[in-house]
Amino acid sequence: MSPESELLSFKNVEYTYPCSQHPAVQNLTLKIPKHQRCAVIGRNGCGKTTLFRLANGLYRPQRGIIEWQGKPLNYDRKSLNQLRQKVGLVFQNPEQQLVATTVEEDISYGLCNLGLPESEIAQRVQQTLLDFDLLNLADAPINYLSLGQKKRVSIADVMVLQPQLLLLDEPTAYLDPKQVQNFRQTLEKVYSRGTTILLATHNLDFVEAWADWVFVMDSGEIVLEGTPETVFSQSQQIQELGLGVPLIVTALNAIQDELTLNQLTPLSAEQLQKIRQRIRQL
Amino acid sequence: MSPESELLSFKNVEYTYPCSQHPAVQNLTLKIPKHQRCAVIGRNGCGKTTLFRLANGLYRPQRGIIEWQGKPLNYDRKSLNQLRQKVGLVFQNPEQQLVATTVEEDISYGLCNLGLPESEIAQRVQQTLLDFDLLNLADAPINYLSLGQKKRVSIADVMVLQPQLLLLDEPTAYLDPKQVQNFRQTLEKVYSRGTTILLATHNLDFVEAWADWVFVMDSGEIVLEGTPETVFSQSQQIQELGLGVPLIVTALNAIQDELTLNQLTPLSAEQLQKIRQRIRQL
Amino acid sequence: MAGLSFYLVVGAASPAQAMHIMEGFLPVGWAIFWWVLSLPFFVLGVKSLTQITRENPELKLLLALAGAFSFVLSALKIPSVTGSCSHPTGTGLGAVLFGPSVMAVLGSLVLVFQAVLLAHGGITTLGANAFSMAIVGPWIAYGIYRLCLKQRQQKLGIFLAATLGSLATYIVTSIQLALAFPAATGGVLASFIKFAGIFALTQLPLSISEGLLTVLVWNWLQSY
Amino acid sequence: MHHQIDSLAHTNRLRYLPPEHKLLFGITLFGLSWAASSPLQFLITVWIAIWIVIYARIPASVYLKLQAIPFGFWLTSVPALALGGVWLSDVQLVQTDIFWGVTLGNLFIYISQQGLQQIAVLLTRSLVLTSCMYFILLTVPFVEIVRILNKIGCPSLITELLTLMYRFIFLLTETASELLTAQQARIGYCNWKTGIRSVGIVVSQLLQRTLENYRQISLGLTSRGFTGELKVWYIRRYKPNFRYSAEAICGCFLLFVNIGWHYVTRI
Repeated sequence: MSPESELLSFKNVEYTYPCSQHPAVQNLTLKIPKHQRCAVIGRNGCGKTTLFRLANGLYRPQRGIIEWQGKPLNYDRKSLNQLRQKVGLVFQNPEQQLVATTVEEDISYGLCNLGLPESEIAQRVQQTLLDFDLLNLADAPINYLSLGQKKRVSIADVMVLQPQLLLLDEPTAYLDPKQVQNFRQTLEKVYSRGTTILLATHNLDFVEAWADWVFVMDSGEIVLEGTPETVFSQSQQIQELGLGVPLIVTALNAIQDELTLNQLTPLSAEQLQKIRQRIRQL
Repeated sequence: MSPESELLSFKNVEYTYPCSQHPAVQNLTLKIPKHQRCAVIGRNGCGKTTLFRLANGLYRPQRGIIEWQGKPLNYDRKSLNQLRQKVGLVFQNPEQQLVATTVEEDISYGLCNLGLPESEIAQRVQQTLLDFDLLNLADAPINYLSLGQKKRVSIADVMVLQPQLLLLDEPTAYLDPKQVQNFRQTLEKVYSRGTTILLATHNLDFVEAWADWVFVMDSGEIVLEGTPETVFSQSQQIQELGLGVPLIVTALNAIQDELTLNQLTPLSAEQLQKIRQRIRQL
Repeated sequence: MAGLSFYLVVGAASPAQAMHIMEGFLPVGWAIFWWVLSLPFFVLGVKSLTQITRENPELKLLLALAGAFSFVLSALKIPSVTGSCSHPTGTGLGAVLFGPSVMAVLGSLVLVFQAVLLAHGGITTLGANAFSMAIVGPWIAYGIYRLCLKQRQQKLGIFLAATLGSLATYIVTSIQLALAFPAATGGVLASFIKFAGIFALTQLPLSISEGLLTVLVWNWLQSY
Repeated sequence: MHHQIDSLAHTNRLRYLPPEHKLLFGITLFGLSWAASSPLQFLITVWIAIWIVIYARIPASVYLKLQAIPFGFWLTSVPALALGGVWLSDVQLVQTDIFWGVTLGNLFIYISQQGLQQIAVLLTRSLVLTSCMYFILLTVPFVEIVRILNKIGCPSLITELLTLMYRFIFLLTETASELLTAQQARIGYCNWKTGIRSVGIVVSQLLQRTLENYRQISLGLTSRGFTGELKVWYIRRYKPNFRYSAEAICGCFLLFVNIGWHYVTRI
């Protein structure tokens, strides 16, 4: 990977929480490739959230370097504000990010912090409301929204700043299947505008179907990375990490085994690929 | 179904929240069969949580009857206390259920409320700690537990009262795959002791693999019920409800289609069943 | 809003236990008088808070959370020793944790929300209510706590601060009502005895409950 | 009842009238009602009820329940205002004030005429003024009141605190009600002893959540570029309505004339 194609890179980063004895991430090295759909998987407590907060400049690593497009991060207020425009972070719990009273006000909050002229704020808020299908909720009070709607607002809040990298922490938890589907459409819209996406999730089937690149984290380190195909084909290692394998991988393996057992011809690689495509479209 | 085999039944139950214009559940009729693994699925806001709270006597229906083993519920304090011993409710978010400072204290909370003699409390807490593999955490402060451990404690909290029916609201959200696996083992232990289980979840694959009986809820009503096979075979209706179909069902259908398309013999019902078994074991 | 348990049902269910002077209860002269009396405390509080938050803007969040916390606390029903239920004022704990000058602002804002969200209290009577609940109550609680701390009686201090702080609030309320409605004979004093008598029946046990509750919370805070 | 007022303020039929108009109308009514005589106060109460129940479509049952709050407070004060007591030897002093009375040992307990008058005056006044307050609370959402406060030069610290508190009140209420429900499900309120213990637990848990929330929310705000101020932008979407404005202005004018006439004739 050439350095130009890396958006954000971590080199041997270590971070320990103030009251903790053990580092939450250590020896963390990863490169987030430009314009890709990336996913981080790993057990709870493996350091995913810490990784995101380091990437957003909320925490400062005790060791190692974090670079944005090849330049190490500065931690003065001005550079941090610039970084946070480029790297948008959506928290796991939307309640912790929404502060204003109405949807429109909340979306405008980040822009007002930048001190933009009012006409530009108006124009960008309007566009974002439209993009995220929130126009009819513009004036609605945040307190009365459903969880799915709050989630949508919290993504809109961040996307209105037009970040180049969007970080999403556990975005599909508590969403129902229909909401997950809507969320995927939202994500596709964001991606199609040239935004790089990195999300953390436990939903392996989602990762299998959506991601271009997968990072596997364990005890604060990246232990495996690659395309979903390569990562999930290491089923033994993945199992040992306590992660399990996407159901679809299991299913296709089971079918192959069953066919072999019945002395039928197993499916060809090409056929498997077709089946996979078919399932993803559903 | 004979009346003796029903644990809890709802007949045309309607409940509207104080501040709401629309009923959260209406015309709700269902029977929870004894000693079965039951699951409720449905979109967010379809009334699952309300159903659970009605079953636990936390809300009183404005219309309709709820019966425990054929007898209508009474809403005086004494009967409610008895009901709540028989019907244990585990909340969606363990953070909001755990109340004491240490695991042991938290498990004893319900028993202390019953005013049992100290020796019995001690004995039952010990047994529960043992059953749920929490002995080495007995003295641990709740705040420092992992999410999976908190979930385990929240189930132990309720199971210490030895309920006949265990209700679990969205128990797998935010759990990682390994934690989900552990949770299933815990659930199996509870079930093997003769407890009937009813859980609400968005994880359709979990339902497909685990449940004996599935209720599908929509806008406060039960719209479909049956074994997972029958329910998920109604794929069109399920899709229309915004629920999606378990991935495994989709996968097997896709394979059949692909095989037919390539003019190969599709798999027999027997073979499909075998594949399903195989996947569930993984 | 779904999910609100009936445990938080307040107001209409227990009008007899309303703890603030309702809208329209005070004649215009007295309403203005209490506004004028409370305003300097409020303004001083705002001034000192503006100073503090300018240096440390994130404190605004903490203050707002503290205010929200005491609002929710005041909407909580606590079982009273007489068997009925009522609502804690939270002034004691607030005064000990944040100091009385901050409480003058936070307490007043909490009163605004109690009027807006629960219809407890009112707009014209806000001055009078702020004086009893956000000014006198916290100062008395704080003073008592300090006094007991000097005697190295922290637990007792917490208990007395919460109990007497809450009681002081009701006594001031009684005085306010007595001043507005002096009895035909015996004047203000007779009227005060009557109002205080009515409040004492419901509020004395409640104040003791609140004292006990605050000690429980304090113990927990210490162990955490 | 909790937060019901707030949710109605967002859904009522007068929501899209300019909030300044509604506020001005409410405040004018406050002033006029205070000056008005009891019968007129009663008339104004009815007029506001029409605005609230018919124009704003607030359910009548809800509005009646809200009106029960001042009524209940009034009821509790009735004994204090109406009853008086003197030593038997002093009965002469209050002779003119006695409406009805009994002797209890050395004490004479009586119903005071002045007290009864006060009670009557108080009833209409508290009803009409609470009605004025309810008109504002039920038709103007809180956020709009804060925006107006901001415009008329209220210190930004106050408006920011109000905005943040409003949001956090909902957050903590949700947590508190979840905790209470969970305790109830585990039989936490079966007698006074368990009850006070359970509430103690809720309060301390709530305090802990509050601190935890503080940490998370301050991170959340920082990640969105918190600069120390809470500035937001919004569009005004209000439409004045001629018919409502006309009724409000004419009504207030008539009241003003009537009250003014009343005072003039008294002089």
